[in-house]
Amino acid sequence: MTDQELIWRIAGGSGDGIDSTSRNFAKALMRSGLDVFTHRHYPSRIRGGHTYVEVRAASEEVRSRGDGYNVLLALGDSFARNPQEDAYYGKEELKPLTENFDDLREGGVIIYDEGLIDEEQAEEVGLHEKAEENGWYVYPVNLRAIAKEHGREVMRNNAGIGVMSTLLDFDTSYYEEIIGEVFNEEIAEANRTVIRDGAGTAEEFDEHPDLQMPTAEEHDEEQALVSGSDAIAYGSLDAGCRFISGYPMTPWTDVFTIMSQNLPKFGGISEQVEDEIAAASLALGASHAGVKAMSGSSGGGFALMSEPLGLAEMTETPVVLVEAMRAGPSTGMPTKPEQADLEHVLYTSQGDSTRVVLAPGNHEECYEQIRTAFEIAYDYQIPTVLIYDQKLQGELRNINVSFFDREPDGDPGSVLTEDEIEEAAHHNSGKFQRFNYDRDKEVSPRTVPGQKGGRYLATGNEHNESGHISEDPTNRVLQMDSRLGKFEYIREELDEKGNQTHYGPDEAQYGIMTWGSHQDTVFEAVDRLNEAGHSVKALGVSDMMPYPAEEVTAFLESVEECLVVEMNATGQFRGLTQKELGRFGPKLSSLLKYNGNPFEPAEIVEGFETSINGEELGDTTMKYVPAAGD
Amino acid sequence: MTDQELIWRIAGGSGDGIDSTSRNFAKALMRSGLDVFTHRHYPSRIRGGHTYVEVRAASEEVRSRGDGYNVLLALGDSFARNPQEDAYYGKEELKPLTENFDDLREGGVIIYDEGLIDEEQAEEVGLHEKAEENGWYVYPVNLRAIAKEHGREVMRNNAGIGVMSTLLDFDTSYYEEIIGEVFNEEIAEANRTVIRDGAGTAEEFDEHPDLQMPTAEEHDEEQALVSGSDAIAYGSLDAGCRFISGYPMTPWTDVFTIMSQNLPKFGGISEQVEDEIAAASLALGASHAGVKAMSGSSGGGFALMSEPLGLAEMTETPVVLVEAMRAGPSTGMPTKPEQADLEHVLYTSQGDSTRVVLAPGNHEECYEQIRTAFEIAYDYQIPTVLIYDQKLQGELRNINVSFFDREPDGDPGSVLTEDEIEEAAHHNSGKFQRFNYDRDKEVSPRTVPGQKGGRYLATGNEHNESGHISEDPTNRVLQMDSRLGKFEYIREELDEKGNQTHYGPDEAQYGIMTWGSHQDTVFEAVDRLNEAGHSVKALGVSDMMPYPAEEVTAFLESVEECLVVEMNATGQFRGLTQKELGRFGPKLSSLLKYNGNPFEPAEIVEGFETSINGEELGDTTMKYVPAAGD
Amino acid sequence: MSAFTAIGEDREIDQNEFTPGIEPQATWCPGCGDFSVLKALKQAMPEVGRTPDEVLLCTGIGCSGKLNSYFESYGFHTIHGRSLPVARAAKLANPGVEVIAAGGDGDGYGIGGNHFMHTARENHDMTYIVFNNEIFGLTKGQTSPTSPKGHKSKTQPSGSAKDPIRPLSLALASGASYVARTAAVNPNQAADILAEAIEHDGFAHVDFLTQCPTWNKDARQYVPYVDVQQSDDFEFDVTDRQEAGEMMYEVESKLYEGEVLTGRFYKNDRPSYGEEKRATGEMPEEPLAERYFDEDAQWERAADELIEKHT
Amino acid sequence: MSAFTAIGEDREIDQNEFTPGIEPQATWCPGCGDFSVLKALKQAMPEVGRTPDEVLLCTGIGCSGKLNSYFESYGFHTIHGRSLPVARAAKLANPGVEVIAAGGDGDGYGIGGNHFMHTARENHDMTYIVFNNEIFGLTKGQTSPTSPKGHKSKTQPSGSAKDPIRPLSLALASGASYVARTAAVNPNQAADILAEAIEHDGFAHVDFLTQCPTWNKDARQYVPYVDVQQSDDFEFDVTDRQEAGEMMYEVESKLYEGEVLTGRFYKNDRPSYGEEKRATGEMPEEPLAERYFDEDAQWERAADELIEKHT
Ligand SMILES: Cc1ncc(C[n+]2csc(CCOP(=O)(O)OP(=O)(O)O)c2C)c(N)n1
Ligand SMILES: Cc1ncc(C[n+]2csc(CCOP(=O)(O)OP(=O)(O)O)c2C)c(N)n1
Ligand code: SF4
Ligand code: SF4
Ligand SMILES: [Mg+2]
Ligand SMILES: [Mg+2]
Repeated sequence: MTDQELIWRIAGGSGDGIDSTSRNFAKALMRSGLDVFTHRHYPSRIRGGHTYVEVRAASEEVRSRGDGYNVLLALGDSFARNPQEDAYYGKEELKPLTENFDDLREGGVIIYDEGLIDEEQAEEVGLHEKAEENGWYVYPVNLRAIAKEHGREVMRNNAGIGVMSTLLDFDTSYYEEIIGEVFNEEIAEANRTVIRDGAGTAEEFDEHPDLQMPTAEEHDEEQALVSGSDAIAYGSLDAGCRFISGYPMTPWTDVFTIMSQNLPKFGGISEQVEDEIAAASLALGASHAGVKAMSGSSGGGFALMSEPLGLAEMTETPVVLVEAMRAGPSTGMPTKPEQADLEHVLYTSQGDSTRVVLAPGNHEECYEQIRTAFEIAYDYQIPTVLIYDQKLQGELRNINVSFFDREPDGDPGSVLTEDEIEEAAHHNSGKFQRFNYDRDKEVSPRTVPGQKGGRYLATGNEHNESGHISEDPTNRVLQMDSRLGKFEYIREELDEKGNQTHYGPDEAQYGIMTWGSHQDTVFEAVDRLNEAGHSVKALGVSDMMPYPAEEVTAFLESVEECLVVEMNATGQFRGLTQKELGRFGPKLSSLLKYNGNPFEPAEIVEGFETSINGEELGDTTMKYVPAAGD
Repeated sequence: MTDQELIWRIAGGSGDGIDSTSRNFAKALMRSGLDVFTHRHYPSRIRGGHTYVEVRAASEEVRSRGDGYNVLLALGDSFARNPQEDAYYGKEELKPLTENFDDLREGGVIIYDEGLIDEEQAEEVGLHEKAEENGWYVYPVNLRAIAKEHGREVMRNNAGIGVMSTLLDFDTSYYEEIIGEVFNEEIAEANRTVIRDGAGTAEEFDEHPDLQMPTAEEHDEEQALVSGSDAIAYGSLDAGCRFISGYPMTPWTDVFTIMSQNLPKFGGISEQVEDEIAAASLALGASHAGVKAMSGSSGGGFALMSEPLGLAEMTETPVVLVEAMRAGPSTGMPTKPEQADLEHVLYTSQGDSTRVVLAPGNHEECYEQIRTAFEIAYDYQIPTVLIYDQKLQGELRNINVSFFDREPDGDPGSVLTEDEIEEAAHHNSGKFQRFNYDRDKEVSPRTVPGQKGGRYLATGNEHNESGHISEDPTNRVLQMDSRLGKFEYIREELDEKGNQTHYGPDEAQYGIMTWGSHQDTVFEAVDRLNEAGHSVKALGVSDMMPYPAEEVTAFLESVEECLVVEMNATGQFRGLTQKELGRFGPKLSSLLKYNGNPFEPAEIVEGFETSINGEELGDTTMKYVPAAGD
Repeated sequence: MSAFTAIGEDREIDQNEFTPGIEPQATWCPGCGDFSVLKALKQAMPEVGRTPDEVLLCTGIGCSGKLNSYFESYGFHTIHGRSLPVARAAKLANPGVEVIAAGGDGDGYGIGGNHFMHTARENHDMTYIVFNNEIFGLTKGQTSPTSPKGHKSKTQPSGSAKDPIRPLSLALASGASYVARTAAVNPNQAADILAEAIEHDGFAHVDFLTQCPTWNKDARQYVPYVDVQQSDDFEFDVTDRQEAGEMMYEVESKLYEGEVLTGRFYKNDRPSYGEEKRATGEMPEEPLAERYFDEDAQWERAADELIEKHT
Repeated sequence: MSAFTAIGEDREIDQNEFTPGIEPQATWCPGCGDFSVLKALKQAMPEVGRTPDEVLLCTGIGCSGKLNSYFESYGFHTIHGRSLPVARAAKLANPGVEVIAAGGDGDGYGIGGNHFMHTARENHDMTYIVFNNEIFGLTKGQTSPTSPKGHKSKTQPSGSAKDPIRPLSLALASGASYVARTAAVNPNQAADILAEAIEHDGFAHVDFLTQCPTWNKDARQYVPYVDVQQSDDFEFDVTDRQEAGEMMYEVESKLYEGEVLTGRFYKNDRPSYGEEKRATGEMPEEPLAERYFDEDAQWERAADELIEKHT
């Protein structure tokens, strides 16, 4: 055991069990006492194609993807050969090896499946040459043969785990425990045999790598391994959400699936419907009828929700939508992360936007902010959108189990009971006055169908106090001012929640701002920068609308210059900041990345150093956009 | 005849012929040598409800709605009584009178139809009291009876015209000429009799108003009376557009209707389809097949185009969309103007926006900028949106006929011919390389189906040079940079067009900026302000994306403070300006109006004076938002 | 006790309760068929024993969509074409509420066609009234999906080249379990059919012919009409899908030949979506909405139920 | 001379021309039914005498949508559910192009259902192939509109409570003039049907059963299948709407009982939309696209034709 960090990649084709193996592996490391963080890379394809999952593990807190990696388990793409279907394609099965050469650190370890990846072919693509250059340790093992000997071919992943256990001194007991939990005894036993056989085979290698497993110490308390999607779904359930309507779309599908699988157990309803227009509309219908409801989608699916979203604004119908970003425009790169839907989510739908938009920066924030989203939506009768991305959605991370130990919230928000309705303002015809001019915090409480004396009209047209259509100019202004006036109170409420995250020394010379899923990667970079002698602090912003103007102002005033880090090509969050706080424009520069891969901490370090030195970026995967000259 | 201006209102129910009468009246004034400008106010209702049209006329150039008005022809709502249908409702038929009290200037004239508006009722609502206070001249005439005597009840409008001719010394010859053009001889004659009878009746009145018709001098050249919609449609036809697909929605319907009525004559195709998603998709399909195509909508309809718009961005399919704004959010106030869809149009659809957005400021600009939209769209293979509003759409205005004397443009843009295709780059498999990395002005010419050797794949996924799906990070960056890189060249091209309009003295202390349909109203206000001793100039901005950063910078640098005038509640254009040119934030304040009525010039004068005096606005129909403090 | 005491309340009901005090007089054009839908619906309410506070009327956008303004109940005047998805979720959320959706032919068969098809197949327990005037009324008279072929309008100056859709046949093929057509000129039949539709436990589709004298001037006023159940010329079994289908086809074709055939065309007792969904265990037995008003409700905790999987 | 010389070119055609050099091997999962659609389509092309440069294939999003990547022709891989509106406009713009649209059951009957209905009623002269695998393939196995009732998936853990839609019946009720079903296991019938569909002058709908071994593991592989035209058990006239409708109903029902009935179900010669539209004078006789490539084209001027109205 060592104090090194492990960054382990398992690579193969879609459908080769990369996902489940890496999850089990990460969980085993977590149980052993390590902190873990995963990163997935996969194509928009069901079978085959090059996929990998990275598991980063260390004894201290791990909160981001790392820089490159140090162990590769290359399985080869078992779907690359498919002669019956005319689908026998070139060197595809080599990709899980070749595509991973670039990021492997010096002294790294490669274990590959000789059963799929031909040694000669590996030679042809220069494996050994590169290995020598970089001091890599390379171990070809016929994992496929081992797996087949004791069970089925898919078990070759575990043969690889076995090989690793010998080479890196990895104690497989937690891993085997998990195997026992997920499989029936027969299959589990076969897998254990495969692991052992793999371990045995590896003993024949003379040379062992320098790299060893990081030292694990027991965690202070029990840990849970969750993804951003898990956190959003569990937060929604704890927020009292019992209705979801949706239509599948990557990466939003995860939240929708977790909710669909659990809602029946929680006494709720999930509806998979004909399209996203319907999905959003159903959520409005359910909410109108008194239920805490959500919907969501990604990219094009959310685009279809534009019109119902506006209906929610105008009718002051509470609803929570989640938008899971992926690389756009249009279908874009469906399985790649990007943060380019911010402006879309802020402004789509005609008329002045009246919605709340929150962008959690990590898993804990996913849970907390989706709960906040429900509170705000139902208390203030305003649609609330949680925006996150493909990266955060799929990353697994360990969190204290106690973090989730919270009270659920069944409060339907600003809805009257029948007793309260009796006391409330009515038109003299008996119609309930749903949209009063005179309001507390600009909220006029609502009723729901079936309540006696509560009937009113909700309409997407401008309307008067009773909800009837009105084009009266005075009424118009009063109603608009009420709807928009809520922001002031919501801002106060959000300030109490403290959604923005400050990191690094209070008195720093430079600032880095970011939003959403890169927050913790930025923080890791800040640590390194300060260690390297720079004076830098960071701010991770979550409140996109209403914008936390005061807090950001204070931050920007306190630094000389600020680099805004985000994963899109036009600097949308920087633009939003300039829109809100224009005068800081000359202090703001951008570090952008939009090639489909998330930032590594080292890239942010490089970007920062470039920015303060006024140099050119060496790396063309990123773009540096300086402040506009005065 | 006088040098006064006439601002004449005709008010009645929807369906009472207000529209056609006012159009004929405006045309008659135009033919007589006056300049005219109309303004419509109507409810979202087919029959009945209070409607008016204002015709402003003067001997010098008239380019905006005026301040209030000075002559009212109140017809009463003939649909307000409908006993068979249980639809006999209160004092509705009085509204064309009562709703128009507020804006009538001192010394103004009221002619109302006694046949529908009961004198006693008029008394009850305080007509005479108000008339005395304001020095109004009031003439009750039984227009209905006159009309019925010589023809049908609907002719009562013309009885009113007759009354006016006597009272204001209005020569009806041009009006009668037009009556002769639009009706068959029998009906025309009946109408003429009605006019004459009305004129005769008025002779019995002792007292004539001070107000007289403005003096007309013949125009230098022939004039045409056109609306913004006419200008957009004619510009599209002259741009070589021969395909439109749409779905009705107010106020976009006008452009769609004019195009549908004329395209068959112009050898083109118009398609009314199932919804706006289809409408936009059809336009893409037609364009892909080589035809210059457009679609468009308003509010919610445009929201449904969000996803196809993104597809056009990603596939670099040329297309022109028009968005006709009305008051939102959601269904909002369908017949009322607003400028609150700017951010929606700029940003809707996932991913970084890659579209051009132009906002014409008046009728001439409608014609010119839709032509520019087609040029840019087809040369640069980029979706281009023309955004305008309900106000500009419906206003009639006289324009030199020679203005329209232009060459049509049948050039399909950056498309290759078959001969050129032979020379062009192909993949070695024979596939045409549609999306080259290496491009002139970032445009890679396209081919269209049916051309030999031109086959390629257009896809909304990220794609390589031949159009095939690719998630390669390097390819991704190259393709994104090409798509976004076009803006630089488009900006240059737009600068040559000079879409921004400067007005007022070069060396002014203060600035006013606006965009879209209020441009000429702002210019009128600027004249008055300078006359009143202020030093003010104005800039009407049309290029919304790419933003004319240099030109606006120069303008803002040259003034001490700048008021941004727009018709929405959140200052969207001011926000855009701050986003693009943040450092001017402290110079910018907003004058907003969002009650459904467009600004009058005097309101802008008032708003400006308030802003420089740091006072509160007396008028609650507007909102003043000062610059953010430093 | 229920938090929704209006639901199932047993008392005398007067149809005038459904006339709103705020807009008692509808502002449709004189002679508009929409007045009849309003009347028939008001008339049906006492028959089905429902009070304004237990009815949710969801409409789309169009002249038809204004029904909400003139009918007193809970209302949701949604957006163009989307009344059905809003309505059906409200029914799932609180099955005790009487949910009625309504809209125009453009709204329901044009832009909203997909929801029509899918709501019908799912057989939600609700009523859907389509004001079929064969025209886009509110936007001033464009060709609609039910406008006859050759129909001239501003957007189809030389006449529509499209065959109209067949709303009844589509409802049947999609899975609606009650399908009828009535006409504005036939107020008693209309009220009866609406009452039946409301009482039907499944998706009931009523195609309501509503003349639009403003934009469809030369179109028939839907007279004379024939009630196929009353006429001796027609013999078919409304519970037989095949016979119903043939009858619908004839009815749809005849309309464009000037013959107005109305009546019930199909009725089937397959379980409603709510029943199906409860049977699979994916919908709670108690109305979901009740829980939010129940102070003693036990709210499940994600930590208790789910976190174990992650440890 | 036409600017589009690929159209109507008369030469030997080899089906291999339709295999793209860039992605010659499709990456669908082993055993996927989608391979058969690709094969059958390639096989049909020489039969109908079309070359890659005169075919436009428009697809939606899904595993099915990847057809464009593996079939060499002009292609427009659009967005989910929208292949039909893109395709039909291309046909109007240039009627000489052979337009084929394709997508999945989710794509075409779910999100795209409204376009399906309306494109069918308008009877555009094009072919629409729906890869019906009764599942959402690309998004990893959720219930689709054709999934059988009770079908369990990640989003329907206790089984779907919805009756599947009836794609053939809907096509018929909507107005499609050619309706057929074939299956991946039946390659020769499939190629024949596709060739017929392409040659049909109107909207031809082919519901193509494509097994998805990855997500629909226990679903039948669509064997044994019966060709209703070949079998003695079925007797009906494909040109008789009523008989066709009954046959479709049976075919759709039987599928969920495990019996795979395929074949042609309906064929009708009503004029295509293009013909109708040209007949009304609302569509030019010459292909619209040609004009943009004709240097001698006369472009009408708004000033000449229209301004007079405004003076
Ligand atoms: C998304 C969207 N598109 C278009 C419109 C404009 N619009 C309002 S009503 C209507 C059609 C009305 O026709 P129909 O549904 O038949 O109702 P009717 O007025 O005839 O009752 C249209 C196109 C809209 N409100 N929203
Ligand atoms: C608007 C939108 N919603 C959702 C998606 C996600 N999506 C992609 S393919 C698909 C369904 C695939 O099912 P199907 O159409 O049956 O095609 P298959 O993969 O089975 O061939 C979905 C929901 C999308 N791309 N766009
Ligand atoms: S336009 Fe037609 S449908 Fe609308 S209210 Fe008037 S008559 Fe009725
Ligand atoms: S997931 Fe199913 S439909 Fe998609 S490629 Fe695999 S087998 Fe075919
Ligand atoms: Mg209608
Ligand atoms: Mg499918």
